[in-house]
This record gives sequence, C-alpha cells and structure tokens, in this order.
Amino acid sequence: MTVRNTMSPSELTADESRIDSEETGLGLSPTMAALKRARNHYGLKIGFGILLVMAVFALFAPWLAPHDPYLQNLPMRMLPPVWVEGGSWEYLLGTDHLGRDYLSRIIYGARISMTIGIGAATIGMIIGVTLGLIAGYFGGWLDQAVNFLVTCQLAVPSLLLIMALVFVIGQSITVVIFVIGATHWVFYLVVTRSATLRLRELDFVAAAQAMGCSRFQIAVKEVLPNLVNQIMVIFTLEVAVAILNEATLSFLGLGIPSPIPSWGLMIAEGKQAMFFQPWLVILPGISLFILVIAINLLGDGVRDVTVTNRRN
Amino acid sequence: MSTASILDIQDLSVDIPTDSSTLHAVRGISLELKRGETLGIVGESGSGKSMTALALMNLLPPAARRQASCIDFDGSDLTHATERELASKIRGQRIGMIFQEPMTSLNPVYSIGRQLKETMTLHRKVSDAEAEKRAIYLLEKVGLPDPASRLKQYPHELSGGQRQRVMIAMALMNEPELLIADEPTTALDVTIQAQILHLLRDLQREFGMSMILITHDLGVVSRAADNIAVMYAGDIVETGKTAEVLENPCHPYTKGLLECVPGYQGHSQQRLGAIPGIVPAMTGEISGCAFASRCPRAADVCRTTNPPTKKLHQGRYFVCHEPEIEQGEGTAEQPVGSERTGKTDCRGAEDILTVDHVSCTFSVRRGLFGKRKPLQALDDVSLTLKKGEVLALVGESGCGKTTLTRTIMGLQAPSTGFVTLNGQRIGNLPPMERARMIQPIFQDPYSSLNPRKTIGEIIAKPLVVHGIGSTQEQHQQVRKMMELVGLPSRVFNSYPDQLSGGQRQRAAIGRALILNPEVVICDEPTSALDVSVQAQILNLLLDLRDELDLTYLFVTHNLSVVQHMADRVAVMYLGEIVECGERDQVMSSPKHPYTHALMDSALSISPGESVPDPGLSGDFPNPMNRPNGCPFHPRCPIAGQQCREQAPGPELIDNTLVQCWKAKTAGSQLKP
Amino acid sequence: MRTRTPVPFKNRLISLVVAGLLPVCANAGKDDNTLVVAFEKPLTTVDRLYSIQREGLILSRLTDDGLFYVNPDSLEFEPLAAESYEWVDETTLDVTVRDDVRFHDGSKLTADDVVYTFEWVLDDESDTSRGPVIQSWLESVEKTGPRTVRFNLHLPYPMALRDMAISIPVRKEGTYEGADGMDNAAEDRPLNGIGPYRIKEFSAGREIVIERFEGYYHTSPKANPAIETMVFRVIPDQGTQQAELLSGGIDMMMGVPPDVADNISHLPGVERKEGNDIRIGYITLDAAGYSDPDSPFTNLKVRQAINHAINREEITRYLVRGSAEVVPYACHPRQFGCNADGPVYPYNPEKAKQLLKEAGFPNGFSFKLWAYREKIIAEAVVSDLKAIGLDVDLRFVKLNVFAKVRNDKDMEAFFASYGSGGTADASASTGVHFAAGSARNYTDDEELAETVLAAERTIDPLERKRLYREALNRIAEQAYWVPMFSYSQNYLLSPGLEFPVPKDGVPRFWQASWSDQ
Amino acid sequence: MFNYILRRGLMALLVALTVSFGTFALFHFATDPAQTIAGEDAPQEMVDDIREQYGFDRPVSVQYGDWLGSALQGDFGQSYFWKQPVVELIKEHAKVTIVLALSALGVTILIALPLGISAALKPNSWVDRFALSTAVSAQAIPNFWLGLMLIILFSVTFPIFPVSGDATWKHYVLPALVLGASSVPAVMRLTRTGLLDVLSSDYIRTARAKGFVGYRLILQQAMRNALLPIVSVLAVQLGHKLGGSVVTESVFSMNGLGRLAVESIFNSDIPTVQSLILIFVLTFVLLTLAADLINAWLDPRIRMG
Repeated sequence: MTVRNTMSPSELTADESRIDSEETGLGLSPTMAALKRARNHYGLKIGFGILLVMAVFALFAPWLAPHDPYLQNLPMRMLPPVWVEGGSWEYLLGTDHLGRDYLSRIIYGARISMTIGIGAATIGMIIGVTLGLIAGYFGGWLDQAVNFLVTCQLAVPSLLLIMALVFVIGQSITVVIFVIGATHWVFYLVVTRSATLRLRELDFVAAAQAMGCSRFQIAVKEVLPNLVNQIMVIFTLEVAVAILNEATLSFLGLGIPSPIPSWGLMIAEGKQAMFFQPWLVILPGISLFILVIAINLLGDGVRDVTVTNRRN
Repeated sequence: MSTASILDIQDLSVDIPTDSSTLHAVRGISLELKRGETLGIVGESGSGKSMTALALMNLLPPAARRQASCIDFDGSDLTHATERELASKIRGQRIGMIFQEPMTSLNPVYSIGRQLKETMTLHRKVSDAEAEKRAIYLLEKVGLPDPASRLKQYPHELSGGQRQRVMIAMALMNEPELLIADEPTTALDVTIQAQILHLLRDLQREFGMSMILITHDLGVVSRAADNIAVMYAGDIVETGKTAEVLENPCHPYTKGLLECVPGYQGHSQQRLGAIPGIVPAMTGEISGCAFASRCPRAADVCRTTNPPTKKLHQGRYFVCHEPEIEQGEGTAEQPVGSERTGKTDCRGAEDILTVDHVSCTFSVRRGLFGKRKPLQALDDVSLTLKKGEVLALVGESGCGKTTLTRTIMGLQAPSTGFVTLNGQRIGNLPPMERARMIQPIFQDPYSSLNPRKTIGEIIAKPLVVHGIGSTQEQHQQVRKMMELVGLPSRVFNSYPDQLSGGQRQRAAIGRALILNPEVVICDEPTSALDVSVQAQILNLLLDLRDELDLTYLFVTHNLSVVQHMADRVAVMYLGEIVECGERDQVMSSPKHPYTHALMDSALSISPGESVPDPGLSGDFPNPMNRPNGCPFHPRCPIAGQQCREQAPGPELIDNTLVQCWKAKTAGSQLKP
Repeated sequence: MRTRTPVPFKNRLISLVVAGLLPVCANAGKDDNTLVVAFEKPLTTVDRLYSIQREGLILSRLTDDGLFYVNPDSLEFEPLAAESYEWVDETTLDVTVRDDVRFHDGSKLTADDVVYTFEWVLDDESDTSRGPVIQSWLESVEKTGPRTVRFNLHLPYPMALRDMAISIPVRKEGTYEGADGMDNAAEDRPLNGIGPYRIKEFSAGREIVIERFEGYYHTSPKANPAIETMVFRVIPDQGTQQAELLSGGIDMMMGVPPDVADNISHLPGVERKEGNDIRIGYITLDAAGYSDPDSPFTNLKVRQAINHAINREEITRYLVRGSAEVVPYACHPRQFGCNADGPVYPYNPEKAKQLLKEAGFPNGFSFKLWAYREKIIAEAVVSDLKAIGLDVDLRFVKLNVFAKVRNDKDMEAFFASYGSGGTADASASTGVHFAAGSARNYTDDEELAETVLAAERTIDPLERKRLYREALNRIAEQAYWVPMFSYSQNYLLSPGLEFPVPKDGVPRFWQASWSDQ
Repeated sequence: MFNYILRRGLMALLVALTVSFGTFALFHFATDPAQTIAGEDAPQEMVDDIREQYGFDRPVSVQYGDWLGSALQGDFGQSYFWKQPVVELIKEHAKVTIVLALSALGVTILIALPLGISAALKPNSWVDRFALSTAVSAQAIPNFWLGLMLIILFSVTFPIFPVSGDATWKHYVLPALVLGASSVPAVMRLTRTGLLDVLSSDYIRTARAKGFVGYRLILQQAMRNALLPIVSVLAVQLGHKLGGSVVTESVFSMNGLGRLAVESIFNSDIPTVQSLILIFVLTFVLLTLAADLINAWLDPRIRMG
C-alpha cells in the first residue's frame, strides 16, 4: 500500500487548481474548467470557427446556393470559374459537365459530407461503445468474441470491405452511412474497452457493487459517464475519417450515387479533365481538406481541454 | 560556513509556471550538510522537499525554473554548471540518488547488470569486467543473494525491496560523496522498509558518505537522520538536530504534525491532534506566513508579514512570528474530553460476521506467451468480527488483505468456505440486502469517487439505488450525513476533483454510512493521506463508531494506526491469518515470529534510537509460488525441519490464535 | 492553391510538351516503327476463342485470321483465309481454303485445321466463348477435299459468315490437345495464329507485344502492314492515358470521352480523329410489368411520355458529340434492315406531362433507372425525367450487378448500350433485344418475338427487310424502348500516325502507319 | 511461445473463413458473375451456358464447400475473369504491392520518426508545432486527391516522374509518397507521445541522475522503450498497405493487389476475391505476430511475463 509523495509536475499543477478552488470557496466544475481551457486553445477555436461557417452553409444551403445544384443546362456546360478567361459572374465557380453550377454543388456537398460524417460516426460509436463496454466490463468469452470481431475487422482491408459491401448492397446515402459506420467502430471499442478495464478496477465501481448495483447499472451509470470525453474526441476524429472515406468511395465510384453532389464524386468526375480544367478537381478537394482539418483541429482541441492529468 | 560542510545551499527557489499562474514549489530555502552526516528533510506532500532534491542536480521537470544564490558542493558552485558539466562530473559520480518508486525507477528493458555497469563505464575508463566486479561486490553489500546471477535478471523479475537494493547499489557504483535518498522506503512494506533503512545507515557509515534523506515519515527521520529540516509550503520552517527538533519543536507546524502521529504522545486512547485546513496554494504573490491560515496561534502579523528566522543556536533555526499563545485555545481540534468514550468490551458481544475456512484461488496468465497459473490468494482463513469492535487486519502488500475484504463484502466468491453476516451466508444474500448491512471505505479517495458525479449525487447514490425516500428526503439525508462527516454543505454540488483528499475521504465515509450499515470495512482508509489529514479521518471514524454503533474491520499496514484504533488484531501472511488476538496481547507480546518482526520494524518516533534490524531474511515471497510447509519458513529466523515440511494449524495460546509450530517457545527465542 | 492560374498552367503544359521535356519512357514512336496503344481494359487471354472482349476482337484482327473478315469499307463479310465459298442450299455452305496461308509456326493451313477448329468449337467440352452461339446454327463440319470444307447448318442462318468472321479464328489441328474444358491450356502456349502479326509477349493485365509476321500471305487484303511492332498497354485510367499520350508513353488512345478529346486536341503533339461506331444507346422500359405487374411502365402513355421527355438532341449534341446522331428506332441506322416508318417522339416535355396526366400520374411517380456506363448521360436523362415530375433514383452499378438485376427481371427501366458485336445487321440489335426468352427483352410481346425470329432464319434480303420493318414499327408504336443515339468514337493519336478511322468502331491496326514527314 | 503462435494461427484461419464465407454469400446473392465472364454484349445462350458450366446455379453452401475443399488442398482455382490460375495472378500482382508498401513504409518511417522524435525532444518548440501541423494536414488531405495533385505538380507541370504504371523505380516515387504520407500522422503522433511518456518516466530520471545526457540518454536509455508501440503500429500500417493500397494503385494505375482486388470485386471474380482475402488476413496476422515477437525481443517483460 503505497503513498506517493513526490509529485510529477503535471500532478502538481492538477493539485494546484484543486487547492486554488479550495481557497476561493468553490472552483470550477470539470465542464467549466474545460471551457475555460478551451478559450485559450487556438486550434480548437479555429477549427470550431471554420466548422461553424461550414455548418451554416450546409444547413442553409437552399438559401445560400445561387442555383439549384441539380439544374442541368447542357449548353452552358464546363464553364470556367469567374476569374478565368471565359468565366461568368452568373456561375462564380463555373459549371460542371452537365452545366450545373459548381458553387452550388460545393455548398450542397458540405451537407452530404457532414451528414455522412456524423451519421457514420454515430453508428460506429453505438457499435464500438456497446461492444467495448461489454468486452471490458464483462470480460470472459464475451471479450474473446469481441476480440475475434476486432481481428476480423482489422485483418480485412477496410476500404476493400466497404467497397465490396457498397458494391453488393447498392449505392445510396443510407447504405454508405451504414457501411462506413459498421466498419469504423474499432477505435471506439479499443478505447472504451481499455478505459472500462481500467475503470472496472477502480474503487468507485467496487463501491457501487457494494451498494448492490447490478453489473448493467454499473456499466451504464458509473463507467459510461467517465468515457464521455474520450468518446467525444474519437467521435470528432471519426467524423473526419468517415468524410474522407465517403470521398474516397465516391471517388472510386462506389459511394454516393449521382447526381447527388458529393465532393469525392465531383473530384472523380473532374479527374478526366484535370489537366485542363484543374479547378474541377482542386475546388472540391480544398473544400474537403478545409472541412476535415477543421474537424481534426476541433477533435484535437477537445482532447486537449477535456482529457486532463495526461502528459500532452 | 563550516569547512566540514559538503553541501551549502543558499536561497534556493523553484518555480513551475502553469496555465494561469506560477507555482512556487520551493521558496528561498537555505540548507547545510556536513560531511558524513545525514540530513532528514521531512514534510507533507506538496511541501517541496522532492523538488529541493531534484533542484540540486538540476533534474527538475523541463518547465520548472531554478534559482539560487549558491549551491556549493564541496567547494564548487553548481548554480551555473551546465547540463553537460553536471552530467559528466557530478551526477551518478559524486552525487548518487535513490528514488521513491523502485518499481518504475529501473529501466524495464535492460538487465540489472547492464544498468549497474553503465553507471560506472559512463564516467570512468574501466573495463567491463572491472565494472562487473564492482557490481557484484555492491550487490552483495546491499544484501542480494547470488549477485553474479542477478546481473542477468531484469527488473520485473525482482521484488520491490530487491529493486530498491539494486537502486542503492547503482547509486554507489562510483563511490559518491553524497547520497540523496528521496522517500526510499515509502513504497515498501514495513519489514522491508526497516531493512532498507538499516542498510542505508550501514553503507553510509562504511563509505563515509553524506546523505540527504527525504521523507514524510517522522518515524523514519527520527531514527535515521542526524539533522532534520521540516518543510512546509516550499519553505523550511524549522531545522536542527533531530532529537532537539522532535523533542522540543518550536514551530507550531512541527508541533501540530507530531501531535497527529498516532502513538507519539504515548496515549493510544486519546484523540489525535490534527491540523485543520489544508496547505494553501503556493501560486502568485504570497505574503505573510504560509502556515497562518492553519495555525492556532496565528495573529494578524502572521497574515501580513513574512515571519523572521529565529536562531536558537548554531544549526537550530525556526521561522515564526511567535505570537502570544492565547489562553484556552489549543490546537483547533484538540479534544475536550479526550478519552475515547466507548472502549467496548467485546468479549461478551455477539459475532456479527464470521469468515469460515475461506480459500480463494485465481488463475493468472503472466506475459504474452505464459500459461495460466493458479494463485492462491486466501488459504483457509477464519475470522470473527464481534458487534461493536474494531478488528485490525495487518499485513504486507500481496498478503491477501484486499481479496479477503472483497470476499467478506460478497464481491468475490470464495473457492471454498463461506462468510456469514448476521447469521446469513453472504453468497445467498441478495445484493441489496447485503448492502444495507455491510459497506466499504476504500484506500484511495481519488479512485473511490466517480469523478463524473457531484458529491451530493455520490452520497445519495445508495439511497437512489435502494429507492429510499423521495428526492427531497434523499437530499435532506445527504445534507445531514455531510454534516456528520464534517463536509461543508457548499460542496454538495461540487465534483470530487474540486475537493482535497481528506474531504473526499469524508465523502466516501458519508456514502458508506448513509445506508446505516452495521459493519464497515475500512480498507487502508488513511494510507493515501498526509499525516495531518490522517489524524482527522481517524478521529472521525472513531467518533462515528461511537455515535452510530458501528463495527469496523480495519485493514492497514500502519502499526501505529492499529495501536490507536483496534480492539483486536489479526495478522495476515501469504493468504493466512498467522496470529489473531487482543490488541495489547498481540502487540506487546507477539507469539508468531512474523508478528514479532512486524512489531520490530514499526518505526515510532524515537530520536536517538537506531533503525532496528527486523531479522527477517529475504523478501515477501511471490504469492504465485508459495513455499511448502509453513509459508513463513524461508524468512523465519527460528524455522526448523518441521516448519519446512508441514504447515502449522491454528492454535489458541493466551486467548490468541496462532499458526506456528514454535509459538510456545518463540517468545524466548526471539528476544535475545 | 493554384486555382488562380489555369490558363498559364495550360500554357506551361503546352510549352513543356513542345519542348519535348516530357518523354520519360519514350519507347514509343516512329523511329523504331513501333506503335503503342492504350487498352482501357485488361485482356485476359489472347485466344479469341476464349474471349469476347472488344480488346480481344481488336487484337485478334491482327494475330488471327478467320475464314472470313469484315470489309473495313463496306462492312460486308468477305472471304479471308477462304479463297471462295458457296451456299449449296439454305443450310449447306462449302468453303475453299487458300493454299498460301501459314501459321506463325510456319506450317501450312489445311482443311483439316479448319475442321479441327470448328469441331473444337462444337465440342461441348471445349467451352469456347462462342460455342453456344455456333452450336445454335452449325450442325457439323466435314472435310470434302484437301482444301474444301462443308458446313452443315441446322437451319437457315444468314449470319453464319458474320460469326465465322468475327468469332472463329482458325487454329492449328491439335492446338488444344491435352487440355480439357475450362483449363484451356492453350494459354500457356504461344498463340499459333495465321494473322499478319504474332504474339511476342503477353502479360495479362499489363501489356501485349506483337510483331509483324513475315510469313504472312501476300494475297491477303491485310497483307503488308506498315508497323513492325505493336504494344498494347493496359491503362485503365483515362487521365493516365492522357498523360501518357502527352508524355509520349503511348501513341494512341481509343474511346476517348468527347470532353477530353476536345481539350487534348487543342494541344500540339496530339491529333484527334472521330469515327462512327455501330453501338447505340437506349433505354428499356418494363412494358411487361416484370418488376411489378402494376408498374406505370405497363401503361403505353407513360412509355410515350418518357420518350417525349428526354431531350435526345441536346444530349447527343453536347454529351455524345462527334458524329453521333439521334437514333429513331431500335437499331443502328447503318445496320442492314434498319428501316422503319413508325412513330417518332420528338422532345416535348409539355406533351410528356400531358401524357402522364392522361395515364393517371399527374404528380408523377418514382422509379429506379439502372445504368452501368456513360454516367453523364444517365444523369442527364434523370435530369430530364425529373423535369416532367418523375422522381428518379439513378442506380449506377457495375455490369455484373446490372446483369443480375436485369436477368432477374427486376428493373423498371434501364439505360444501356449495345455494340452489336460490330455487326452491321439488325439481327444483332433488334434481333437480340426482342427475341423470346432474352434477358434483355422486357416486352413479353410474343408476336414481336416471332417476327424477329423469322427474320433471323431467312436468307432472302428483301423478306428480312420487311420483317425488320414490321418489328421496328411495332417497337416504336408500343414505345418499348427509348432509342437514344448512335455513338461516336474519338481517337487521339501522336502526330505522324496514319490511321484510317473504322466505320464500325473496331480499329484495324494493320492499316496504321507512320508517315514520313 | 509455440502455443501462442498456434493460437494466433488458428485465430487467423477462423477469421479468414468467416470473412470469406461472408463475401461468398454476398456475391452469390447480389451479382451475376456469368455476365461478367461473358461480357457486356454477350448473347443469352452464352451467359446461360457459362452459368451452368461454372456451377453458379448451385446453392451457395455447395459452391462455398467446393471452393473451400480445393483451397484446403492448396488449389485456389482459376480466376473467372482473368482465366488464369489465381496463384499465378496473385504472384504477378504481389510484387508491385510489396515494393510499393515497403517503400511507402520507408517514406513513413523517414518522415514520421525524425519528426516525432524531434518534436518529443523539444515539446512546444517550432519543431513540435511544425510536426503537429504536418500531422493535422496530412490527416486531412484525401489520399487520392494528394495523388492527383502530385501528378499535376510532378508529372505534368514539372515532369520529373512518370504519371502512372509500375515499370521503373521512378514509377514508385509518387505512389510511395502518397501511400506513405497516409500513415505519417499516426506514426508521428505515436512516436512523439510515446517518447514523451518514456522521457518523463521514472527510469529516465534515474538515468539522468546517473549522468546520462544528450544522445546517449535518448539512444541508450529511451529509444528501446519508445520503440515498443511504434513497432506495433508500423506492423499494422504495413499490413494495411499490403492489403489496401487500393486508392493509390488506382490513382497511379499500378497493377498491384489492391487493384486486382477491386477489379475482382467489380467482376465478381470470386476465386480471386476469396484468395486475396485469405492472403490479406494471413499477412495482417503474420505481421502483427511478427510485431509481437519483435516486441518480446525488445522487452523482457513481454518475453518472460
């Protein structure tokens, strides 16, 4: 039974805030403290800002897009953006191979990306967290079974698996969301499982057992709330992964079906002409890049401000 | 500045910048260490004692900033030495260092031999063979049997005590002039602690080293140090010869600290003294005496002006304004009727809990390629707990204490045997019913409270689970309980992170008691706390017992706490109860050689006395390979043929249950 | 972020190409009289008997000769390895083989080889790709002299010469000996053909190298090809092909999408050629109600509405381009028998809406449109259909999925195309699509099926024309199809490469040559 | 240890069987391989004939059993689409993928390790910030898009490397860069946090107290411990590259296993798909097993328990 008296610097600082709070009456609750840290976190603020703008575009696309993204105008096809010779103010970013307004399609594309990202990450989260809790908390053969699933999932190249599934099930937004979600739960699982394994040994779980809580109650009411921060971080990062996956799938022709505007699909369609109308490839690519980087910044930021007592 | 001094520190400060402000970990201390002497730096957690040690060799964490007007080591000033100079000339060569955590302080991927040898080959042009010779010599010196073959072993193959011995040998490879030991025994069991301290003392004499011994344990420092420096909040508040400081403390903090130690005052039945409040934040501008907020004697001047250093004689200083002592106001929690009210005579009381021949076996896999092996955590344990008593369960880590408490609470099914609570088998009790009868208090107040729940929620949780009362009533009951355990009502909506260790332990106690259980299992409830807080909690537990008519099973390794709390004592060794009886009986005339060694190892505060050698050979064995016969025989100084071959059964001697073949004769053999 | 400067970018590209900095693997070129052509799809075997891919057809016209061949100018079937032929009666065909034809191994072509080849194809065990088709009309083949062979047919079959020309290259007797069924061991052996080129190297999925066969008979219409070595590199990606063409890695791209062709042909160093293709695009509507007996498409008015709704002129002009034309009936206008005078449906969305209303769908309905190629056009169709109030879900899938669903008769409508195997005869288009029992036939129109079958079993050209007209008019009246357009082929060539554009979309590389400017 | 390897091997086999049966059934119910074999314009009779000939009309369990039976005897059959023994086919394509994966791994290691290490040595310095922003950006760039941009930049604008193909070493430069970049963020972050963790550990403090400093401290004391997680992650990354360079191979038109897999899926070439799955699973399991063994060699705790 050991006592730690020498403190590492991080513990010291953690301790410091505690002592701080003691003196001023009551200090910040964990949530408030995280918010306070968030205010000083540049990455988080930038990511959140960009994301907010993109979310507004996605949500209010019908009002913000200058044209109907599906409206075909064959005689006006393949117009360049306004700053290129031959471009027009009518179509700021030009038109695609069917004469549809590129700007409008990019704006609507944000919608698709976000829907897929959030949808798939949610499904992955539900699967991963449930399995992780089960495996971590109950252990035994359940853990073995889950471990088997994980090995299956990891051993098969996930992109190929997704492609095969979408290929045979058929392309639609729902299918893409479900398939990406159903193949991206390992990260949740691993983190949930190991956190649960760790938490399971902590005394507050024993205390709950001692007060007569059932195992299910403990898993859901005692263990799960402690995972929220970590799950939130994974969720954001998985949203980014799902968005990239969707784009890749669509690029390979097995993602979002035409004519729905998906950035990956737009890149694939523009690829044919990429040496001559490079904006067809570059514009959706940059949109994708900005969205994903914003989400990643947000995710990293959330981790930095919520997961304390951890070096870096 | 005496010529005999090897180390002279003037005005050393360590600052650690944090997100919002700067933490002043060490605030301008001055120290002097004479050649060949031992200086004990003592203080509670966060007092800056370890920072001081690290600052000497500039091993501070990267963010920390060190300042000193002078760090004079044997005539050379280390203040301005570069990292490279320190590394090549001082560290590991002239100053050796031993750290607190032997489990993590050795590199797990390299062999002991390599780690020992490189210390030497790094600094001197010596051959590998020479270094190996030295390593073997030192390993033998630090008491590791078969040193040559040890060199090939890896840290994880050694026990904690063995690793600490290796650490010591490593620090001595280059015959340093100064040895800094930072809490060298805190992580070790009592018997090992005594052995290590004894060893350090011997080696220091033999090699003529000077030593800085950093510890929070006043008992340790009283035995092992020539001089003592008491640190509080980054400052040395009192310093002097060990005996003088401990016998005649001048600073109110030193006084308070000593009063907190169970057994110090000699009257085990008295309430402990306690220092109210907690250490203030050492951030930002600090004015006045840092101890003022907790000092019973504090006057206005203490809060505004930095206290002066007062010198009693050469080498004996303390830092205090020394305000007038107001009459009738002692230490804040100084008891009024200090006699413990209900020292119950339990002999006639009914048995509330019986543990009947319980054994517990786990199967454990070690390593990636390992096979599962059985681990016998409990071997035929029988115990009874009488209503209203405090039964102390004593034993070293790994002896099965925790398994036993979990089994008693019904959280762990025994392999054989059974536990009876109020006449009912605990395995057959529905969890809800069981919970109303028996509740635990855990060791670590940091992990025993769910960090995501408020204190109010945590204490109310048992009520919610059991569906007792409306939300309104539950809140009322929680507030009443908080008052009872001494928690301010404003923390109702706070999270555990916002509370100090002592407050958390109070909340844990509140949660355990809110269902009004009859039996409370206290699993080392104070071992994670500082001594001043420990006193508060021990007092609280005793008060609650009297008030609520509780029965405690009190698990601890701290014998002074046992002395203070227990009615009866059960001593555990390797999953067995080797001795069990009335406290005084067991503690003053132990029958089992292990109990005897334990009592010997306990370091009470007695300056002048040296560290006893508990006379136990070897380390606490690995429960994975229990020895045949009496499990204690490999370490037992009086073991005979019978002990090696046959396990002894329980035997009743003088009302004490003992498991030893030589119990009847042991007394005479063990007291030379 | 270089979006700002696409024009300078293009200039830079041009200047670099001109400066000749690009050639990285310039093994291609006229200096060594080599032609490098990009194949979009990998060829899995060089044996035409076991492949029906377009690439295989192109290659086999170089390495293999059949008894007959398709005259590049008239698109008629004329003797090649055969010296002459004669229809003894409607079901008996006598063929005389040339005596100056040699296999690549130097041996002479004999009547035995011809008999061996056709008997191999007729053999159930041989599992050649065209086996079932040949078996459907060919009863037996017999040697009647050292150079004469007689073909006995089950039934009158006007397309017999076509099948021999396109599908059956002549093999040396004993070629497949020791091979059984599916493990056609010929793959491991060098192909022993009688064509003007022979295989030098074949690595599946990567490239095929062929070289001129010097022992080729001089009397052949394909004799004396100009190019010495040809390399067919598999580059599935169009963008890559473009880059390779620009950097000199390849000399020729086929099947170039019109947009790409437009762009690239602006660059110096590339020449563009346009040519016809016998392929037509069409939409089939589930008139029989296979997918759902209550399907809206069982209603004639709905089918007519769809016909009126699609702006075929615009799609053809802007998306298909080149020499493509709107096709009014269910066949390629260049095919024999493709003459009809039934109703046509000009683009008229108002009328389409009106028809929908009359059919009882004033608010439209929703359905899935399946497609597996030309996504752009499928999208444009969807867009047109949405404009008249239909809710269309485009299911763009791969061929194997497409085929599965189509064969299960689970499609309400699908956009597809058909190349008629390069055959300029309506039997290859109308005949294939409206025959009874054809998976492609979504009409359940027995009378129509009988008409088509009759045309396929008639040797008399006039009678055949009449029958096809009847069938095509019936299809148009019932609006079973939306005939869309004929295709146009775009070729991109390295300058200096002479290459006559094929009329049926199947290049004949033996006609290619490097000009010496 | 033998038991451990056996356990892992059995696991791999079980995984492979599960996954391959799943694929088999999926393809059976959703696609018509006969049409692909016959081709787009193939006449009805031909397709029907092929369906019968290949036995596609039999129940899925029978077909799977058939395949499994011969696979167990080492015969992975004949590819429907490529009409070649699957083993040959895979041998032919594996070379490209192995070269590509290994060079990509090299790229990853060359970029990620130095960046991660220097970031860990100087946390919050400009190196650290640079490393982190590299990681964040690399994570956000879609792989295929990076490939396209590199082609525009290095094959067209500055024609240094060929656009596509796999003939010479030059063909591998851009693809290896793209594929390698995809795992830079993960490996770099892991190196950084792993090394930081090690550097702040008690035993490094011990080593410093012993007089270790500078490169000796890093190389002789910290590196071996920091390598443990890196070895594992590199094994996983290599496994994924060997099985999943689908995007890179298709952007750069390289004839590797990824492309082969995609083509086989698109063409319902079940024998090839099945064999590829088997190979991918085995490769992955073997690599992670190798990583475990390397770690056991590095770390006595794992070795001896």
